[in-house]
Amino acid sequence: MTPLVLFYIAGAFALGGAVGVVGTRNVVHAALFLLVALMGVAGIYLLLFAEFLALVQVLLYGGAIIIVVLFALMLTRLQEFSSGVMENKQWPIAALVSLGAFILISVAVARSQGGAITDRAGPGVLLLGESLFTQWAIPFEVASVLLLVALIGAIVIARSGEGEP
Amino acid sequence: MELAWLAPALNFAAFGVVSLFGKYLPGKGSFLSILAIFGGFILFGVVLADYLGQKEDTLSFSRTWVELGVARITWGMIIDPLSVIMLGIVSFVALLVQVYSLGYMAGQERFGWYFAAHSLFVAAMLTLVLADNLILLYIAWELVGLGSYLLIGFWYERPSAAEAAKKAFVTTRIGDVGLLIGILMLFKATGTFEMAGVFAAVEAGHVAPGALTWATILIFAGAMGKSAQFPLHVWLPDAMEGPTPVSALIHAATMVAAGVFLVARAFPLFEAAPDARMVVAVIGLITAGMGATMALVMTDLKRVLAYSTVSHLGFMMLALGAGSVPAAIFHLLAHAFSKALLFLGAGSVMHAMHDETDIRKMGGLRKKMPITALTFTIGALSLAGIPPLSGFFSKDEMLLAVFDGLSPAFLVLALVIVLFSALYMARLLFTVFYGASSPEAEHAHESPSVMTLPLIILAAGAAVVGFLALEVGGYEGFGNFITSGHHGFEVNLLLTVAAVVLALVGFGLGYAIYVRKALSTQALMGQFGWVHKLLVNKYYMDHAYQWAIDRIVLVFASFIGAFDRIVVNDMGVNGTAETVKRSGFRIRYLESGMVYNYALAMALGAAAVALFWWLVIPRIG
Amino acid sequence: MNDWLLFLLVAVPLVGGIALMFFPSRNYPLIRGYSAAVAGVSALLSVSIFFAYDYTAAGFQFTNSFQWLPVLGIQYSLGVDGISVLMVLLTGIVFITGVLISWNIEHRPKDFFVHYLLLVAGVYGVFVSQDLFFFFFFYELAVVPMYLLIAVWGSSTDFKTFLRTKEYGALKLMLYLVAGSLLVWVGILAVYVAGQGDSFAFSDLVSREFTPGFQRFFFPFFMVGFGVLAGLWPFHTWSPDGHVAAPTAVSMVHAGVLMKLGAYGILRSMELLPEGARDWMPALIGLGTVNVIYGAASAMSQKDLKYVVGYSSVSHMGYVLMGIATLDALGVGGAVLQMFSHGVMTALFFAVVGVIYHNAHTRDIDVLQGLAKRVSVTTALFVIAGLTSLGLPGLSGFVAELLVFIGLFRTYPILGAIGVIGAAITAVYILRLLAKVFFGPISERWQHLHDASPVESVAAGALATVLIAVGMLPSYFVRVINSGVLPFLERLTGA
Amino acid sequence: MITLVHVQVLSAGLFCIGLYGVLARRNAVLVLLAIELMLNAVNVNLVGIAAFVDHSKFLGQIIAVFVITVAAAEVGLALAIILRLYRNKGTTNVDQLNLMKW
Repeated sequence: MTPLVLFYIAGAFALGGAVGVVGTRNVVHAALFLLVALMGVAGIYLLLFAEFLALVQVLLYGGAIIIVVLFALMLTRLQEFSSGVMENKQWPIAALVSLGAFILISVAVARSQGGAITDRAGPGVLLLGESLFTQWAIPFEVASVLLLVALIGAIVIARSGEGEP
Repeated sequence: MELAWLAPALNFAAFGVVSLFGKYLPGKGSFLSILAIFGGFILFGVVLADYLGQKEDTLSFSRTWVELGVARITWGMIIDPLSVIMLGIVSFVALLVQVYSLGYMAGQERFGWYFAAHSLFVAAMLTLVLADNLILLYIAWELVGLGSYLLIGFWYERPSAAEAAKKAFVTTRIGDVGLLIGILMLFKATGTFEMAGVFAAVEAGHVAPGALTWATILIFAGAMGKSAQFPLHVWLPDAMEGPTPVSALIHAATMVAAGVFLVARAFPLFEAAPDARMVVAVIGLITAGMGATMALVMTDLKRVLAYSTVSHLGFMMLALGAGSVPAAIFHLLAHAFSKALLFLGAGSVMHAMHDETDIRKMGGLRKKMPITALTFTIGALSLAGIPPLSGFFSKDEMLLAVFDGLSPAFLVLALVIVLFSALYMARLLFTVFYGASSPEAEHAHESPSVMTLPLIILAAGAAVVGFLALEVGGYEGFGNFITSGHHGFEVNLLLTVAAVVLALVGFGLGYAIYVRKALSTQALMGQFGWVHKLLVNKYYMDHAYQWAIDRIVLVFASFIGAFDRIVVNDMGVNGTAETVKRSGFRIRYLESGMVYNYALAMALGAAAVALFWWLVIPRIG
Repeated sequence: MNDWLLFLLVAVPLVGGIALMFFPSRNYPLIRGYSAAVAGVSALLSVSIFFAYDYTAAGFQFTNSFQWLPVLGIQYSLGVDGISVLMVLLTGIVFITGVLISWNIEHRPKDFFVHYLLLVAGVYGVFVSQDLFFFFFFYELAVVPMYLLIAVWGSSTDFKTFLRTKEYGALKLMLYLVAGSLLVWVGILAVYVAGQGDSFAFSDLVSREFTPGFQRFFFPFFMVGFGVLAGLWPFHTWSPDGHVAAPTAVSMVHAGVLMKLGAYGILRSMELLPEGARDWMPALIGLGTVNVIYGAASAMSQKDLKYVVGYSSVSHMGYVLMGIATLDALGVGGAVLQMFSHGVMTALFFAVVGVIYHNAHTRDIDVLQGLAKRVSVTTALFVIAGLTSLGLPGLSGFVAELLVFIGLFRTYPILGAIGVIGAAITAVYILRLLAKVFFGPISERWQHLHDASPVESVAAGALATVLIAVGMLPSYFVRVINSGVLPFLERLTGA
Repeated sequence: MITLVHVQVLSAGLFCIGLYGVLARRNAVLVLLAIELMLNAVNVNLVGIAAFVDHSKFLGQIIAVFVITVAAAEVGLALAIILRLYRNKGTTNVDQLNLMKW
């Protein structure tokens, strides 16, 4: 199978999952559709020589984020999510704007010189890890601090106050 | 001769000193004013003697006052027959009037201020007659107006006096607008304010005829204002609210003559613009006719004299329009003496009658105050044109000028006016001084000598100045003097006889009506009721002006005022603020609080920026 | 020494005002005396600058310059020419008389004088700055104290049909002046950037070439921006309302000096953008004509003394604008002299109106009547101001207006004629006012009215003396103006 | 062959679907999921650019790593906020949370 066919398959997963996310009425289904889309994206990563990112994508999104979302859904009342209109009043405009934006970006991309480039290449995980811990060490540490702060913040916000259920 | 500038300067100085320090001086400083004007009179003598000895046509000298770019404004004097004559008239009458005022104004509040204002007026008037350029003339012209304003409004506590002062200033100011515009038009055309330069340019034909005609008519507008010509004559009768000596000086002899003087001074312009001269003649005739007819019916002593003045000024303008400067100036001279005399006489009567001015309450005063009566009679006869008094000579010259210079219709009407002027003078004279003594006149008494002395001097003048017209021996006559020998007075016997006969008829008619009661005034009034009503109401011109001021000027002004407050301010300015406020109230509803609305706006904005960057920037960059 | 005169001129009221902040606020005589001393020194400085100015040598004199922010080309450079030196003199005169007129301020006099001194420092700064940045800076410095002075020490008046509070007047004035200054600031920045963006110095920018299109586009920013300040119709309404609300001394500075600042700004900006100015002059002269007639007609219909004087200022500023717009030596010279003359005259007007208001507690023309009987000094001073206003010869207004008229007749004769008619309308409303307020029988209510106090009489009398002196002997003033105006016009039309 | 255009169009598609989700959905959790889609679209783009044009070939991936990190933090916080909202307001519908208005 040529990479292009693989690309189309992965892209179909990604886009199909995405449509499912925004189309379904059931929130849990939406979360699962998101998982499908994310896996599609992971496939794309693989095709673009980003093995490490593909791995992170599967582990972090598939294993962590979706689970957290499902936990959150369980903590709120489920029946509210699966019934009634899930779109707000401006959804037609939103659809138009989205479509317009898509056309705009696509045309812009198609008119650019990027179409001629077919020469794909990747750095390999080794080089990525090296530079991440040398050249990008400080941003990396900052990101870890950010995660810590977000963690604490999430706990503080979500924790029950005095006398709350 | 160069000393002539001292005459106005002395009086300006007197004004300054008396107005500032008058209350610390003995006699409130009045003596300073009188000294100043006496100095002016002496200077007149000196200048006259010099002039006659020198035998030069004119002499002028000037000092620069303001110089900016091409415009040079100077203080300058011109000494020619016209200015010498005017210098004499002004200083002489002013001197007598001030002396008279010592008696008349005795005990008045603001006695010193009266003399200060008098000095200011005289100084301005002397500057006016001596000015050698149009701007200086205009300056003096305005200051004369100021002096008049201050003096008419001397008794400013009286609302009528305050009103009259305002009316006089505003009305003359309307004429002055024309004068200034005319002067500036001439400056634009000739590039100079010097009268000699302007006249030379006009004579050389450097000024377009159309512009010249308009400029000349506008200059005449100034003269119309000051000389109380129709339709700007309305201020003069009201100006009688001022003290009577003021009326004698300003509103009989000097300021009102300024217009005549101006036309005479600027006569080269009028000669070059025949249309403008025709305007002068027509306006003069209308004014003379209106003044004479209104003088027939007024019952206020001073107003009769005022309308008589209007009429005579109109006559002078008529003569100027006919092209005769000497006749007009000669009548100006004769009229100045006679009318100042009449006003001072009227003042003497009012002094005796406790400021009563209604002639119907007077009568038989001849016995109570003989000097006043005699001098008044001389003045009245002179103005009625009875020979051999001065008015006879001057009127004769004017009629001759009309005969020579204008169509016969003017002459016929002028003769009718001569008849009228004799009639109203007779009416005044007989009603006040002759006939039965009225009860109000019982306690009248002759005025003090400080007042009667000027009367006698003026009466003498009024009686004899007419003879100046005659050519006797080496003296070549007034006409030749004023025109430097170009235009002597002539005599047309037929015209003279006609004028005298008409004057006598008028006087006789007056005698018949008011002394012999051959004709009842009541019957006349009954017969010509509407005419009488028209005349008593001054041709309804005051009404018309009042209506115009109330309904047009003030309404326009309050319209603009309201427009400014309501449209410009409340709608424009506050409206802008209100619009911002209201639109803020409306626009805030765009802030729905719905987060996806904001997100949509963001998306649209981002798309707009992208489109702009992609489509617009490449084209304009 | 001469180089420092202008520096001192600005520094004395500025430092004086700041120092006054640290005075004890209860010691009224000290505060007054100190303020009068500062004003006196500054008036002496301005008089000496005026007479030390050498009119035979044209151009900017007493120049002095300090680098302030060289990166942007901003420097604190000072200098006066024949036009601004007259404005400096005017400011000095109005300054000292304003302090004297405010002698009896009872409400927080220290703060009043602090603001007043800062206001005057700003005005001085504008007239002597030769750098557009500082020009603008001082302009803004003048606006802020103005707002506070009106909002705190002003007076609110109920006109039956509408109400004018001091806060309204102050806010309106502030908004207008700031809006005007914004336009000016846009213009200044445009000129700065288009002129290579390396100098705010006036002398540098004048020599830069700007394209005709640029000039045409940006000149209106200056014209309208400064025009707002000069009372240009239809942006004039802040001025009468500001006067009605303002305390006496502020009205004096406002009408006497601040409005001149606008006309002065227009003159200066004409030099920056000569071609644009030439194209826009017909518009300016048209609006100036409207100012003259409209202001006079509005003044005629007013019932409040301050409104009358306020609208007459609008009318008289019309002559200034018309004169400037003639681009004729006589017209522009007359306009500059009119700026001076009107400044002194209107200061005198407001001083006298302030005295009347202080004593009678009303400015209503219908209520005041026959005052001349009781208050002769006040009356005499008001009459002098009124006669100047209607252009009576012998007083300064006549010379100025005459020169403007001559200039107009050389360029736009029809508008010149309208201008002359405007002067006649002025006569009508001034004389009506005199007849109503001062003449006629005095009513019972004013039998015990007080005349101006000695201090007030001296202050107003000094202003009247200036009016008479300039009216009698204008030649020195005209020569000084000439030395500024003629090179100005050469630069403007010779380009 | 896969070209950059393929990748970019895919990324655009994901992004715009996510955008629709953000703009059109009422439920806060669904909005959050749509945001995740958008973030992934960005990552796809970054990685694509890295693969095709970036000379060092890994800068885009590094930034994508950081994006994922931040996305994780964001999800955690956002879900905490949604829980909090649900407790306080009894709903997670964003159109009932319109306190921030006039």
